[in-house]
Amino acid sequence: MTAFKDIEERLKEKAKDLLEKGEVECVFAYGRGYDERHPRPYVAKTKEDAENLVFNEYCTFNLARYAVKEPRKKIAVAAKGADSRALVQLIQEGKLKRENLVILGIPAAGMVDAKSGLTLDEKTTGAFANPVVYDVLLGDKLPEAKNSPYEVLGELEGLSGDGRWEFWRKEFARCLRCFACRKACPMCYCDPCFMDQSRPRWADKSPTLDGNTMYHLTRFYHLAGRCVDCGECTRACPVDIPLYLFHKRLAKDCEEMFNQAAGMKLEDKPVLVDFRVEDGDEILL
Amino acid sequence: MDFEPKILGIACNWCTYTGADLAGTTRLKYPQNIRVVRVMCSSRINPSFIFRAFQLGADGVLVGGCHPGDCHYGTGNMYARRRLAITKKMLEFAGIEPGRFRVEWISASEGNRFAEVVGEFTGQVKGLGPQTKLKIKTD
Amino acid sequence: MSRIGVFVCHCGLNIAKTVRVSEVVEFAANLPEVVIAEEYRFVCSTPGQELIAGDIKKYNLDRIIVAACSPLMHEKTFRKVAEAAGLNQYLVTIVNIREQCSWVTEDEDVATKKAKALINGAVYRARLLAPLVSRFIDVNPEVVVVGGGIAGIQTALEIAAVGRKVYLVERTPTIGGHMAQFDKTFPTLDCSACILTPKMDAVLQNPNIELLTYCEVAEVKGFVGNFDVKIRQKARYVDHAKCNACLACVEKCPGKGESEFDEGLAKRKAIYIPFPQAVPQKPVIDRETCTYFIKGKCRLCEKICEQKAIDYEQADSYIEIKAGAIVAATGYDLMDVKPLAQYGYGRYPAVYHALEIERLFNSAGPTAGKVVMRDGREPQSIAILHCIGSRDKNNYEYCSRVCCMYSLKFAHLLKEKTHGDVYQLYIDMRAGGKGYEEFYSRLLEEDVKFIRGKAATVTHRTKNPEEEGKLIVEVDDTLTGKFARIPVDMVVLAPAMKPRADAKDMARMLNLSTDKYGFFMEKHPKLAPLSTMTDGVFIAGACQSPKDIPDTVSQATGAAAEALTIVSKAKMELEAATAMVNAAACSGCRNCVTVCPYSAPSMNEEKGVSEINEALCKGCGLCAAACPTSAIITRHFTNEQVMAEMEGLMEF
Amino acid sequence: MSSVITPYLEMSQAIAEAGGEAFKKCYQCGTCSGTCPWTPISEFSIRKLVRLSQLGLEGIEDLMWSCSTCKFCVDRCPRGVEIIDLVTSVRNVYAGGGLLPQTLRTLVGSLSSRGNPWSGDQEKRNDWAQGKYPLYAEGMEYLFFPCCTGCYDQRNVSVSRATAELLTRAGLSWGLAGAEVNCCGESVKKVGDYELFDRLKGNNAGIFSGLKARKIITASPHCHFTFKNEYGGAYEVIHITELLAELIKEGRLTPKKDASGLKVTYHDPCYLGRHGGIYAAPREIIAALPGVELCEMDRIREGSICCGGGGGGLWVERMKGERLSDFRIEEAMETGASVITTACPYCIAMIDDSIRTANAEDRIKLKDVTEILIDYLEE
Repeated sequence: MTAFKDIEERLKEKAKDLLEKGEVECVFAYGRGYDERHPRPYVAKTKEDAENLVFNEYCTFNLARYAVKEPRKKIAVAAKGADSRALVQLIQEGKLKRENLVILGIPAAGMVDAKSGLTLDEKTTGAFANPVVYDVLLGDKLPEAKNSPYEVLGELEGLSGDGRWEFWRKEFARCLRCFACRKACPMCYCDPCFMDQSRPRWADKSPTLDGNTMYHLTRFYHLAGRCVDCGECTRACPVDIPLYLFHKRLAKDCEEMFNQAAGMKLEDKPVLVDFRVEDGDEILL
Repeated sequence: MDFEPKILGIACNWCTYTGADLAGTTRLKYPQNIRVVRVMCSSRINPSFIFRAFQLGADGVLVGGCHPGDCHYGTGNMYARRRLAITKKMLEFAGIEPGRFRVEWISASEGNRFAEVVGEFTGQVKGLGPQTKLKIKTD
Repeated sequence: MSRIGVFVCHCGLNIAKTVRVSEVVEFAANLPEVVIAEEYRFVCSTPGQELIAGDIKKYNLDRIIVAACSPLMHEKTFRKVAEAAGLNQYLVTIVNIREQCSWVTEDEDVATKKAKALINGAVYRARLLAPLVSRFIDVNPEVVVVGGGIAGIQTALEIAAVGRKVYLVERTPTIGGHMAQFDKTFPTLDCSACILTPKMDAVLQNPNIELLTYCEVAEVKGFVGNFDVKIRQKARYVDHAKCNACLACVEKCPGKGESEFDEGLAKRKAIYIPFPQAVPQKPVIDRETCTYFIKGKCRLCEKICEQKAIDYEQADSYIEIKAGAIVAATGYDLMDVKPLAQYGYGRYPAVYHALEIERLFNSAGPTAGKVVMRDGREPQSIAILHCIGSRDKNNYEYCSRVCCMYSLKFAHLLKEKTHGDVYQLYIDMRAGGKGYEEFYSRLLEEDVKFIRGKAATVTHRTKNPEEEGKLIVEVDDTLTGKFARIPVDMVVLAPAMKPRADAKDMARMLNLSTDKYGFFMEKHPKLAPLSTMTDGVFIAGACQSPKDIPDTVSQATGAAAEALTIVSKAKMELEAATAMVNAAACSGCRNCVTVCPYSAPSMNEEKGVSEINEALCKGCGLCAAACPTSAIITRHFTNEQVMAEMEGLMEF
Repeated sequence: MSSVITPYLEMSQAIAEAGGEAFKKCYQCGTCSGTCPWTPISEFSIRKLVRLSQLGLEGIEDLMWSCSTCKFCVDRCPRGVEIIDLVTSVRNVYAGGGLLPQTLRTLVGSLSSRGNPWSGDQEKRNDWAQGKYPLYAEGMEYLFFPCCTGCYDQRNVSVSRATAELLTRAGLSWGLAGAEVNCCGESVKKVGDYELFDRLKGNNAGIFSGLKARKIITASPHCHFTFKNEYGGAYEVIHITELLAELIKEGRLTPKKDASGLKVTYHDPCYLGRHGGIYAAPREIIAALPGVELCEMDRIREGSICCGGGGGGLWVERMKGERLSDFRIEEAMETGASVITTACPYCIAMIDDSIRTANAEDRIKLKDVTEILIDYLEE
């Protein structure tokens, strides 16, 4: 495994090179925050800026979130496994163009959520160690996780229906409707979001259990077959709602029913705007 | 008094709604807990409609469309099938009894099938009792 | 605040027997925004309609709800009533309290309660309804017919006959199609050319038909009434405007190619017309076989041409046409039988396929109508093998429909021309058609040998001196259960008719669906056999399924009528309950663009939002449910309207 | 047979339930019987068998043992009727009723008691190898499974030896299946004894998985077919000709001896060709002999004619003039070839017998592809 420090060096080098040659207008990567544990997303526009780039285990942000706002510019994006899947998914959805992107792939294992101290792996989120699509790879490829990213669902799936509802009811009830989840999510690029609509008004404006439930269920649905399991929503949540569990479960369902995982292949179509005649009715049972 | 569930039906205009009419024309009897909303195609159904229906107090939701391959609009029900399959999985994972939601392909000539499905489904929902989890608490 | 009128129908006793109508009316009258609730024995009757019309005026109603039979029954009736009374027809709501209420229960309480719930739902929804205006668009008066075989010719002539302009697009240098290759037609044995060439000539003479030969459809855009069709005129290297059809060039040309029209049984020149009666009579140069194009030297045709019509520099050009309707009549291909090695086609020169033998029969064909084989012999015994590739899971599962009859025709002609022994090897003799069974019966009397069994193998492996020099057809004669070896001089195969090799490309251009083989799909197999899922595009002939000439001509005439129903109108009414995009709420996710089967939504790349072409929209709502931001409004079935109805229904 | 028939639908149903259901699709066109190599030389009509099954009529029992399951008719059938499944299910239904012919009883009896069809002693299964070759052990790359016929039938033993020698000379890591394995069961399945087949399969499959076999080389296309399609184990099944062709391509086996003037023809075994889809490999092996001329017969590859040994045919006595291999050697000799090669123990046994009964030994020699390869391997 390539050391984070080496990745950082290569990231700087590559960014400088791209900016100097004018191959991209800017490089989306990470810069220093108020301390080591809190790097921040950083956009390098000049080769001097590139000197400010950092990379360490706390660089958990999914920069696809920022890239999606620049569909027309030629940009470079630093992308770990899940981040690259987000880019692929956004390309599938026509939100980004492959030819406008230089993907700086970062194989990364042992990333750490600064807030919880948890390692990002198949038990939490961002199970993919290696980028699925990239132009440059800034480190050596890593072995992929051996365990299924869905094993973590076992506990919740083992509960009775009532038990699961109790679990989610409590979680939804705590939601402050701050929308940090959707702000952090690279796939939540809708502007406006359905929740901002007044016609129809899908839920009360103030955080009530019923409105929160509607918001989260609908958002989960909108991300079904699109969520790349980067975990940004969950890390962003100020009250620690484990949103990733629901997303994971729908990802698992999509893989089982439609044989497709989000953001894996450029030529795929998102599963819910696609169909196969042979899908079969058993999926409805 | 016995629990009489409220069941929302959402039926496509060309097949299931017409099939439901046929059930009437042939004077078939089935439980009247169902109230049917007519839409042009099962692909019009937004999964949020289903969540909404449960919030509005539906104890069960039955969606009807044309048989795959017979959609009036060609492929609408193919998309609907995927969407509604996800919806079903979502309800289940959220802890809502999956038996409260059912999708059936019923053609315009299957009046008896409509009556049969409604009968079966009503019985099933009755067995599950009132749906209180998603229903909006007014008090 | 809206002003709603509710009318509850007794439908004699159909409703009133189980629904307590007065109670329902009282209930309805007390619902918010309901101004008046009335009941009547038969609301659909003239007095019933007058009651509604009267109340609309009297109470200044802006919404009406009719609780009666199914909307599929009388929605149109009540919409007309409303329009006549000055109320927009889309402000009428029908509540189905008969088919889905009074007829499906015997319990009065239950039926009455359900009727109330249904009316409550309707009231909730009605408040949110909006008037919709039917819009009209101009219709291009012209028609494009693709394919110049008998189907296309017939369609073009019929349309031109009523004075409409037709563009007839044909990809080869002449019209006429497969029918022009035939000698006789079953079951009447009329000479094919005698009935076809007058029609070809009529096309040429008709001022309403613009004939575009050696042309291909390159692109189709737009929608019913407003198609933009781009046609590629392939380079002919002969300026047809100058050419006077003297054909001196053809005579002098030293180049030689295989005649496509004669199925490779004869040669043609490099500058050529496919056959003497070709329409137009003006030649084209085939680059592949032209000495000048191959070697850079020759130009004999140029030298001989007094009109200076030869133009080696000519390039493909494009013609843009506006059309109101399109008819696809692109025909079929004969299956390539070479891969079916057991029948020996391509291995034994004495094995022929159906179109080849047609050319041998034809007096204008390569043998001047004599049945002479490739080795110069006249066959004294011939086996005709049915179902080659048809009714066959390994190839084409369908019956090609015409082979039984043309095989009978071949048998007749072979008998007549060679006086030899003719065998028919068939599975089932399918002679359903006017005069067909009689024709079969006639052939039985003509001493043709019918063997019920599908030929298994054609081989040269002889077993005794009598078989020497012959081809042996091996078959289980299923009627005796005996294995038969039939020594013959000639074998004729009846291969499957299949879709054109490029049918899928054509389907994509015209937005047609195809069946699993590639034949164009009709909108409905029984009730709309000439229409397709794309409004304004019609199909005729063998591009839809294998077909004989009578059926093809009937379809072609029908397709002409279908096309005329569109182009005979100056304006066309569009579906009013269509979808639209609220641009402010669109996030540009493209879901709608991806899912719509009618290509109604498209992305405005500049604005980053999608737009719906309402002329293409059928109002199914597929896009609206795919829209994550609720930016798509499906008129008459908006999110709010549907959910309001749900709310009303769930209250009781 | 009575001239009046009454459909006996219970029998038809029983045949369908035994796996012959596809007969329902048949429209009696006669492609199968017109294609079947038995039709011209015997009273057997596969079409009639299908027809009788459709109606459950008697008379079927007189027809059912002729089919050698060569798959020619199945490939040609325009309705997609799985005729071999039908034949085996008819046999299953009737053999269950005790209608097994005497010769097949010997086959079934030997398989049941000794695990091989040749009444050979189980412990002598590997005697042919004379102790020269190792037994398969975990970690080896290939497990070689010589057909029972290659172990016990004298003519075929020499084929097994040639094969073993080639594997050794190519320097492969390989071992023999131990004496505890039994017949793959292909023939007995086709004879309709599903139960015995399952038993044989169970024993072999257990041994293979115990040995953790990864790649199994079969000498017989019948074993190849069965391991691949009926066993469903997690190993790769390779026919010896595929492997040899590959080894020649890689240069690990190079025939050097001059074969100029040698005219060879090749008979496609049905289970290697139509059942296994392998046509090129054996021809590539022959073509590798320096200077050899391959003289093809008229009916080859997908259109090859069966030797008659499949589907239990090896154990069925047939009248002279009703033996397919007799016709096959005539066809081979017509090509001018002096050697007929093939790649299946059953074909070897059948053709060897035909050459001897026709006293044609001086006109044509029979060689397995492995044998001819080893003959020309070194100068």
